[in-house]
Amino acid sequence: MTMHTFHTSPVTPTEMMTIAAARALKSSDVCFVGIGAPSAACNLARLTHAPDITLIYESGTIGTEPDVLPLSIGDGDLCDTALTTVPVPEMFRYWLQGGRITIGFLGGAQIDRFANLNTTVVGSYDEPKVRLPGGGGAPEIASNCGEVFITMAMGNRAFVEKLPFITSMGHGEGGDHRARLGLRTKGPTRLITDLCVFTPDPVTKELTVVSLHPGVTREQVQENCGWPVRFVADTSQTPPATEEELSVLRALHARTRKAHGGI
Amino acid sequence: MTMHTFHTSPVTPTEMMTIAAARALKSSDVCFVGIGAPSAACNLARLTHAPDITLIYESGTIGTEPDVLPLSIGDGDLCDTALTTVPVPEMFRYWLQGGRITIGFLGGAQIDRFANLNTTVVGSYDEPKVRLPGGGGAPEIASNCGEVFITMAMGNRAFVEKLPFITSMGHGEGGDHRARLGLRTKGPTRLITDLCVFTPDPVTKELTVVSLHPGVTREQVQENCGWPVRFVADTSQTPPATEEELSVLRALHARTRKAHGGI
Amino acid sequence: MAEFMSLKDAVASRVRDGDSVAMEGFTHLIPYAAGHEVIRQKRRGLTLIRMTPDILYDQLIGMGCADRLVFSWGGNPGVGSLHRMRDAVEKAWPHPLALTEHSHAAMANAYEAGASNLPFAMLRGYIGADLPKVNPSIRSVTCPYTGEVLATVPAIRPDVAIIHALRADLKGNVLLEGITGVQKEAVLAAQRSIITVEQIVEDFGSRSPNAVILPHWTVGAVVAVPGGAHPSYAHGYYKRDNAFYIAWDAIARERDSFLAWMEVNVMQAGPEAFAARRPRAA
Amino acid sequence: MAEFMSLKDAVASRVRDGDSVAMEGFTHLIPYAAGHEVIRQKRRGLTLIRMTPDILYDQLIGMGCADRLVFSWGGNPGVGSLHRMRDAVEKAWPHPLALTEHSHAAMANAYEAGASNLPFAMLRGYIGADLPKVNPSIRSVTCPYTGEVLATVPAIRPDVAIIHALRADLKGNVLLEGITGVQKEAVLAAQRSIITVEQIVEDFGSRSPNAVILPHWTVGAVVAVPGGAHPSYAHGYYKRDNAFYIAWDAIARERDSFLAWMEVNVMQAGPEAFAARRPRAA
Repeated sequence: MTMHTFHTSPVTPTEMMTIAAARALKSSDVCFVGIGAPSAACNLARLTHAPDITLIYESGTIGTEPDVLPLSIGDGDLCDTALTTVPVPEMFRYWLQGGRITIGFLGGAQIDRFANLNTTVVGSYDEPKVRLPGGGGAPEIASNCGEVFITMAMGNRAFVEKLPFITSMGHGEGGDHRARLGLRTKGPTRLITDLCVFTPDPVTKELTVVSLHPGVTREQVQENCGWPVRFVADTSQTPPATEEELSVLRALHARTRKAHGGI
Repeated sequence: MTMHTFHTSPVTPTEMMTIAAARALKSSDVCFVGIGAPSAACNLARLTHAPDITLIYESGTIGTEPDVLPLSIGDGDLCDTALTTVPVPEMFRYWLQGGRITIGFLGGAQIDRFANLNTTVVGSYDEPKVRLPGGGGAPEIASNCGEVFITMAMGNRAFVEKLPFITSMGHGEGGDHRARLGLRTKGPTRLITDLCVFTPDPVTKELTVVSLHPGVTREQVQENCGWPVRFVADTSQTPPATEEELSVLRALHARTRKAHGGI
Repeated sequence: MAEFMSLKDAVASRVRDGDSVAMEGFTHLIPYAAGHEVIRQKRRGLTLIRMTPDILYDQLIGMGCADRLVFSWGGNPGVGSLHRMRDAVEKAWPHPLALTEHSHAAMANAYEAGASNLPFAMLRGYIGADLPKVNPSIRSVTCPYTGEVLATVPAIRPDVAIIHALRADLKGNVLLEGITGVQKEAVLAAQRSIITVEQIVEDFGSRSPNAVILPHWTVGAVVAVPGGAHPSYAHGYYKRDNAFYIAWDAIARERDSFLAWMEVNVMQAGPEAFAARRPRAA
Repeated sequence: MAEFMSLKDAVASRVRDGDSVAMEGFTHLIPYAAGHEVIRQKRRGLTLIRMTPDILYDQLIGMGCADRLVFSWGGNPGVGSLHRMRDAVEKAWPHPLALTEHSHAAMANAYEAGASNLPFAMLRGYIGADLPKVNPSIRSVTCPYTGEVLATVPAIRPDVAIIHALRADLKGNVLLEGITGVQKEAVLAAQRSIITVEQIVEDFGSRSPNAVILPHWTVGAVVAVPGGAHPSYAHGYYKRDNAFYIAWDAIARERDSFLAWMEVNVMQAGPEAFAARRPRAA
């Protein structure tokens, strides 16, 4: 069933992004959840097709099942619904570095064609035009998780030809760069945006569009990307949002707005 | 009041050793407790003049107040009466190596004149005459605690001219050996035996008798020691066991025998 | 050794100009009341250490207490930028703020090394990242068995650690529960400490044998400040005031509105004001 | 991923001749029932790893399962020597036993490094001690900031970790409480694991938010064996059987009395026998 039959307002690009991102997750995944868009996608997956997924937040909460989306990575609801909560040094030592996380789910302020991310500065580090929050857990999430999913809305200031600062490594300069640095993890294997889904080229590791969201054209994708976008020959259409996906996501956001006193 | 007025059997040398050892501890001490004789002395101190002493066992139990002497360093009573119990890696990292222990209380199978201890082997390491239990926590207790107390019964096979193996360092070759190895802790400052009390010479660090237990002669001490014993000029007499010390110690041992089904 | 005293005396006796100060609490149990007292007492030249600087550090930086910030993620979680921190870094207002920047993994390990009395921490980290190019304190060691090169960071040993905990007992033992972050490590790594608590109880009573407890002989000043973590939260006492975190964005955006808010709510207020700020009990 | 099965199948599928096997439990929760199953299935050539080898390892060594022992203290706590371990080391009966010997601090750090996926652990240790002269795996690194030299040991990464815990839930999550030793680290550091528990419950119910739990996706075979830690103990279930630890000294002193006891109590018995061995509830 497609969105056209809904008696509700049509799916927004941001909703489509979250829904497409959620579909990438399985019930058997152990997922290290970044805040923001990744958190919405991970919890939508848990509330729909992946009820047994293990969600981990860097605050130390393991196997958490929040009823609303946390505003921070350490909201009380995360601890109250977790299997257990461990100290932060243990989280980074035994759990992330320990190699027990199958999926790291990241967002970012800027990304390049090899899925390297910048959340540190725009401009020079010493005299930044914009000082961003910094890396947090991202540098080691990117290197220690089995693979990495990224979700970001497209735009020319976010999808850039060259990053001013590499906060966390994706595929570096492409090709076997990760392997040359001794990394045995896969790195970014999927980028879900508000317009389409990218996966890295098997050889060059350059991000390549594999599916376009319903109603999105190749031109729109290129207009919102700072590098010449590559598409696979047989680019498919992302399956439309189902009524269940959309209604569960909207209910989650409604509960969240209510709980946080209006964000 | 001296032991001669007791209506009970006279104090044994082992009891005198435990009582003299207990007197070395203060209520403000944080003490890492070795099993056996040290455990008896530490708990006697807690039950008499040092009620607020913090006792720590390497099993992770912090601030424990056992009703009977534990047979092992991890008896349930230690955990049940502790302020809290931490994992063993944390015990050795945050608490012992962390430098938070004021007194390490050790026993041993063999000791030399510089208070180095052997609990590893008699004979050669590769072809031992007697294989002893090994070091356990002792090597790092000896280097990381503010100071170290040792309690052992004297005898020619225990107090030896040369150790076959140094399990834990006392004052090494004497003098400033500890400082030369970069150690900032005091090392052994007191050795309490069944016959007398030794402290290291301020300069040479050789163990020197400072007090003889009631009724003990210098000759007896020498007969039970494998090296020529040094005595301070004004060797004093160890104050006799008080009625309270002896009655509390004997009650503790009685409770312990009952609890462990006869040791 | 635990000493019970007023928050004013605790900060006056434990925090000096120029100190390195770690106010920790990973979203949960952030020591706002104690941080506000540091602002009221006008400490200057501080090196502020914290994995996740949020509103409290925005306030300390905006009021001119800090010369340097040691951190791994600085923002208003789920809301946006810390406008005062950005103003200091981008426009040197009220004065320049130097940065020592790490990843979370590196800082968590650095606190752990400090608590363990090790001079440094090692991790499988920073691979392919640019931070080592701008932070010279990120170095490496080689494994003596495999030859692998691992990243290192110096242990964090603050002059003062400041945390907010749930309860203290009459001896000064301190209990934490829930998201405990790096607070225990920060206190064990520091030379001095200030610990505010929701309440002081006669005895902790029945609890897990593995409860997270700082013994009285490992802590410094202990102060009861009910609500002292607001707008952060205290497990079992009150929830995180997410509405305030959202409202802060507008308050802190302009220098004037920030200064006006601080004057009324911090400079003219005291720790006793926090009890009334608690949202409904958790 | 947790799999419920019989103890026989767990050992048959998880423990192979020549494996390195860590059976941990620091006085508390020693996995006797699982160790006895390893003896019954006649595993050979094992490298046995354990900080405090006690009666269980005396039994495995005396029955010829082990070629090497990695340890830091080997004795019958508060009673005396392990006669079978001594017989193997001193007289090569039933065959030679090689030793890799550490201090407790080094082994605890080595397990912690294994759980942390680090190739080695560092500590301020072994200063002035002779062990580094007889254990070539004890090496050093130099601090890149202070120049201090620290002792190192290789991380412990056993082929198999075997522990006894209090409870598992229906998903296979495992709960420990009380003296937890290095069991969590051993399981996280190992390639495979066997976990025996006092009982399997539908749900852990109310507990500390910081309860010591191994998630179901970190464990291997899970087996309910009530009393499976006897003569060690299980917090809240039964006490340590100190009388048996004392009695063991006479049983193990001579080869014949040892073999006779093992035949009756291990070779001819099974895990179901442990329930009856529990002393009165703790």
